[in-house]
Amino acid sequence: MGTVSNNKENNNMNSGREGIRGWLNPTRYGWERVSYWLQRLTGLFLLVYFVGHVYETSSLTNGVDAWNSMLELTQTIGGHIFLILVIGTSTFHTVNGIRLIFTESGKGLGKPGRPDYPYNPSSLNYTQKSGIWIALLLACIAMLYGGMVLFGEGG
Amino acid sequence: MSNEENKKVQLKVYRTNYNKDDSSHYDKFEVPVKRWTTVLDALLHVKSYSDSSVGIRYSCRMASCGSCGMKINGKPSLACYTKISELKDDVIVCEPLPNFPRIRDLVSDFSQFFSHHKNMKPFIQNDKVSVDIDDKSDLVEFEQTHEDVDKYLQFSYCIRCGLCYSACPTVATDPKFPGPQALSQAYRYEADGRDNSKKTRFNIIDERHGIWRCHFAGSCSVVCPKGVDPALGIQLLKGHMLGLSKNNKKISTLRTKNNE
Amino acid sequence: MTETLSYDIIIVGSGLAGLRAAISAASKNKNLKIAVISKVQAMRSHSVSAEGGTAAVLCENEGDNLESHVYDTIKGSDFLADQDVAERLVKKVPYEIIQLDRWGMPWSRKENGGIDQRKFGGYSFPRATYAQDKVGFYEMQTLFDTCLKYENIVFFNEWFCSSILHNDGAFQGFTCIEIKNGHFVNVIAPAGIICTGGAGRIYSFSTYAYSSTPDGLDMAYRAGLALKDMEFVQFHPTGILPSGILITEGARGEGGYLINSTGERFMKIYAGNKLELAARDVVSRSMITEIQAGRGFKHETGVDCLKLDLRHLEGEKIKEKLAGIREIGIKFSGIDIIEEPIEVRPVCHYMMGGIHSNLDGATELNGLWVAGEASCNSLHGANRLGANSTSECLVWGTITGELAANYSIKHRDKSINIDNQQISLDEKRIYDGIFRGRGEVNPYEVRKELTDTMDEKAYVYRTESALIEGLKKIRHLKSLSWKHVDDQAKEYNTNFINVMELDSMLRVAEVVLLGALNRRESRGAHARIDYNTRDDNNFLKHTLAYYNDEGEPKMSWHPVTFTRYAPVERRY
Amino acid sequence: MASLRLRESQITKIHYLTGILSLFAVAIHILFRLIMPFGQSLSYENVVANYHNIFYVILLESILVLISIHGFNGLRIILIELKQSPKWESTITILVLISMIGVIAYGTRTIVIASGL
Ligand SMILES: Cc1cc2nc3c(=O)[nH]c(=O)nc-3n(C[C@H](O)[C@H](O)[C@H](O)COP(=O)(O)OP(=O)(O)OC[C@H]3O[C@@H](n4cnc5c(N)ncnc54)[C@H](O)[C@@H]3O)c2cc1C
Ligand code: HEM
Ligand code: SF4
Ligand code: F3S
Ligand code: FES
Repeated sequence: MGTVSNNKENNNMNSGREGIRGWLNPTRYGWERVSYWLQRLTGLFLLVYFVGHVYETSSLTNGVDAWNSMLELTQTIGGHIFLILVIGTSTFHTVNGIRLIFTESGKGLGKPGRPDYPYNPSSLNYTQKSGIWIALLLACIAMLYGGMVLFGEGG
Repeated sequence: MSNEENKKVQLKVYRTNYNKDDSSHYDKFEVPVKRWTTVLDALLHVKSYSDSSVGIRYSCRMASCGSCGMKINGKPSLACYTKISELKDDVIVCEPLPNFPRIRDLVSDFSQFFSHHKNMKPFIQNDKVSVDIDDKSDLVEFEQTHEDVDKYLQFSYCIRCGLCYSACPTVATDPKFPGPQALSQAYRYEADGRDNSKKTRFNIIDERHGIWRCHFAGSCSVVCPKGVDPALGIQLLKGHMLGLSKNNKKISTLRTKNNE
Repeated sequence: MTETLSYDIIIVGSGLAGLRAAISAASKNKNLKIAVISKVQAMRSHSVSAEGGTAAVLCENEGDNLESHVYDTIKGSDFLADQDVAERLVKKVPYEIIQLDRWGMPWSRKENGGIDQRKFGGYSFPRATYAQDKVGFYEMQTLFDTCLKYENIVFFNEWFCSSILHNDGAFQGFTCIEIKNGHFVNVIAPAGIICTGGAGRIYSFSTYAYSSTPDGLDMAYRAGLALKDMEFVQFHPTGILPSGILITEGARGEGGYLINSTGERFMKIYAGNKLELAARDVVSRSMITEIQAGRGFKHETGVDCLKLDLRHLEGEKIKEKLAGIREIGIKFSGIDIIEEPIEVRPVCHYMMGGIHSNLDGATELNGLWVAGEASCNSLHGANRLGANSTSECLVWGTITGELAANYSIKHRDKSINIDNQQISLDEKRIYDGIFRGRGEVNPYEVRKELTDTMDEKAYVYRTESALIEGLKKIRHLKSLSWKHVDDQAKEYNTNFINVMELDSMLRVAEVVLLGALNRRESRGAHARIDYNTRDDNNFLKHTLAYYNDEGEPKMSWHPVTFTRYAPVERRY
Repeated sequence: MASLRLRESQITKIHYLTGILSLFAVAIHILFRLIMPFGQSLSYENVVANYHNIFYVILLESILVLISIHGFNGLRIILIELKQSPKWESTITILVLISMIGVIAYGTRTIVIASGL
């Protein structure tokens, strides 16, 4: 099959795509969208941290002084806040990531069946939503705990 | 009730004509509304009595043809399926569907959307039973139980309105991604026992811009007006493709006539 | 010079009939280039709204038989059906049902895994094959998806056909407007099939999609082809208020009751045996009689109505078999049919009439066929039985597709010399007459008045005086200076299309009224208060209307074909 | 080259697998630091001492590899969804691969030197 359409003069047509703004705004369409957005953001953040961390540890190779001066850089208020963020994001990313591995393999989403009006899509069920909430909750707890450890010890 | 009699709302309609380099703007119209007035009714009222040049696409006015998708107060919706009284707002903003090229005013171009659908080979393929009946004197249908039908029925009721396509964050940046509509149709045919094509659709969607570009943002299922739940179909399909869950469909065979 | 595109077969309309014809022609020969032109995107055609079922004899070993379906159809038609046509339908439709199943149609199933059927009005056996209550939608989807298999089918989405090109009694092609950019293009081919569907939008209170306007009928009419039996308009008993959206007959087929304001199942007075499942014309008349006797309800819009009660069906059954209308009820009427009876009123639903064609769907032009609701091969006579229309679309889609393919192969090498004068005349009519017309009256108001007039004057019961008033009104509207298009843009100009549609509505509405006026009897869906019996001596014949450039349509008659069944009185 | 190209489904499997495995690896990594007071865990001596435990070295190396694969593939996913053209995509793939190998190599260098292998 083909479709006939005359595209000659439609070159200037607006593509209408939301572009990057489409995923920058997670406030529409519910919790699953928030989860999608946070998973990305935390993933990217962790990648940045990870590369930084590999660089940080490389100071080991330059002896104890280099290591200590690197440590000093991180033992600041800012550094601690950054670390707490790492703890939070990694907790969220991990917990939610495990949830996603299950859901994206079709587990825990319910079975297809006759939809009854008003439609409640079974893939947006409360097990899934609570998975997201739990990930958020655990991330908060981990951050609190991390904060206590970091700031508690004379930071 | 009496103050409802003469209730009016303001309709803000996105206007532009891309071929004319019109700069886009919003036109405002006052329309009278009743309890049952839909956004489509209101737009047609505008078209009949205020400004006949408003571009809209519409046909069935009963949410079964999929023509009238647009963004209403920020959310992709069917105009004929959205009652003004439900919106609980005195200003109704109508904009074209995001993620579709725009033709004029509220009308968008669906050609790419349709071609994604077509790429899924959305038809029954079966190498055991001839899909086209050759011998018209021997008419037997496939045997399918209620359970067999339920496996795909839900995905069958996609009216191709494109709302899911306009809500999906991946589609927003990746035009090569087939989108929730096409992918859920791929699942619809995969789940149908009458189809026994092994892996042809898997090969089509196991691409760089294929099914793995869905990250279960779920927005498609949030906006779908027909309960299709494309997100579900897509994740189930992924499970089958990863080999983590089995496609437990029963391959249907033709009924034998004398077992009735 | 306008642009010209050349194909082997052109199908106008992408409803059930059009898509079925496309597949039939495409599978006949892979080298035939087939154009499917539709003024809406292919899948948006009105056929998606069909709800209830498709009639076919599938269970011969459970007591059904072909002959019974033939007879039910003819009886339903009030003996105005051409009997050979009914026989052909019944013989061919089982194949269509099974073929759809092989193509992926989600038919509802019986426990044993076979295709299930439900009761429908006017049939002596449960014969409506169904898929929940979204039959037309699923059929459209199955056919459309199957079309995608064929590389030789090309869709012209959102192209509006305006006229038929013909020469020497032979079809040549169509003139079209590409809606997206306003281009005027000729599409030519040796063979064509018109599948433009019904025209129920000439009524205000109507179950039809907004796209169901008579432009297809009008196109044939202006090309000199006859419109047949246009006075027979079916009013479906159960349209909801205020939108006119349909509650399928399947709701009564599953056991729904019609009740009046005293809570009585009044159909027992009018059709003691079949009750709510009598033929549609009978039920609709009974409803209007009840309302006139003061036993109706008042809807909050002030319109009289009755109620359809489904509460005694179990919620689960409704959710399984009538999910779509439950949704419609909740959404468009604010009523959940599981909990409350729903207000309904007879509503314009089907046009038995259409473009005059023979048993094969061939028209009076060589190389041009019609299929589906646009055609009148006289299958439905004076009243169609529910579920017989989708059957018709499928059967004659297949037949005409095949015939057109054969014809096209035979005439392939003959070059088509199109008559440029015809094209320029048409361009003048459209662009000078309509697009750049200088009318002052708002065409949308004219359309509203036209459809309201039809609602009022040519509804379930008709009288001479009302019909004459209606005719006067239509002619008055026609003479007003309404021909103009405010929106002068080329791109996606729906204002322009709306006015083109109105132009055709005015002509076709006139034919409906004239036919109704001339038929001084009551038969099937055409009920005259002043001639309230069937008159087989004078009117057992079809009405034909031919276009006349200068004035009134030329009306004539056409005989009915009988094979085996002599007319008897109809009782349900 | 073409034959070397993995199907996206395989890449996805790797992505999930590296995600899960790094969870365990990282968990042990952090546990190691929690068995002693946090402040001491970071002292040069303690850290270098850890590096002389062969199991810990293997652990660190696998964390390095797993997370690099997972993280940079994640970055690749995001980037190819942003813009589509053969050129952009191959650039992205190559850049991501290079960065991944780079980070692994750089980290491995630290491990090798610190552990005195
Ligand atoms: C609400 C409702 C429910 C129904 N339920 C049933 C049922 O249960 N069972 C049953 O048997 N029947 C039913 N019917 C009747 C049946 O649906 C129709 O008769 C049938 O669908 C008509 O199909 P069609 O292919 O002839 O035309 P349509 O589906 O009406 O399609 C017409 C096509 O022609 C195109 N077209 C029209 N004019 C032009 C033009 N000028 N240029 C280009 N293209 C044009 C349109 O775009 C469209 O694609 C129902 C009807 C209604 C209104
Ligand atoms: C420790 C356990 C981890 C698990 C279980 C895990 C799981 C996942 C999963 C399942 C995804 C895919 C989400 C999707 O398809 O939408 C993902 C994406 C991603 N992860 Fe991880 N991850 C983990 C750790 C990390 C770490 C440490 C990093 C940083 C280096 C990281 C970086 C990323 C990135 C950048 C993405 C891409 C985001 C996207 O695809 O939307 N992950 N992770
Ligand atoms: S899946 Fe739903 S939202 Fe998407 S096109 Fe189909 S009906 Fe519309
Ligand atoms: S919104 Fe898009 S990301 Fe997936 S779940 Fe739906 S397709
Ligand atoms: S007009 Fe058909 S879906 Fe809205």
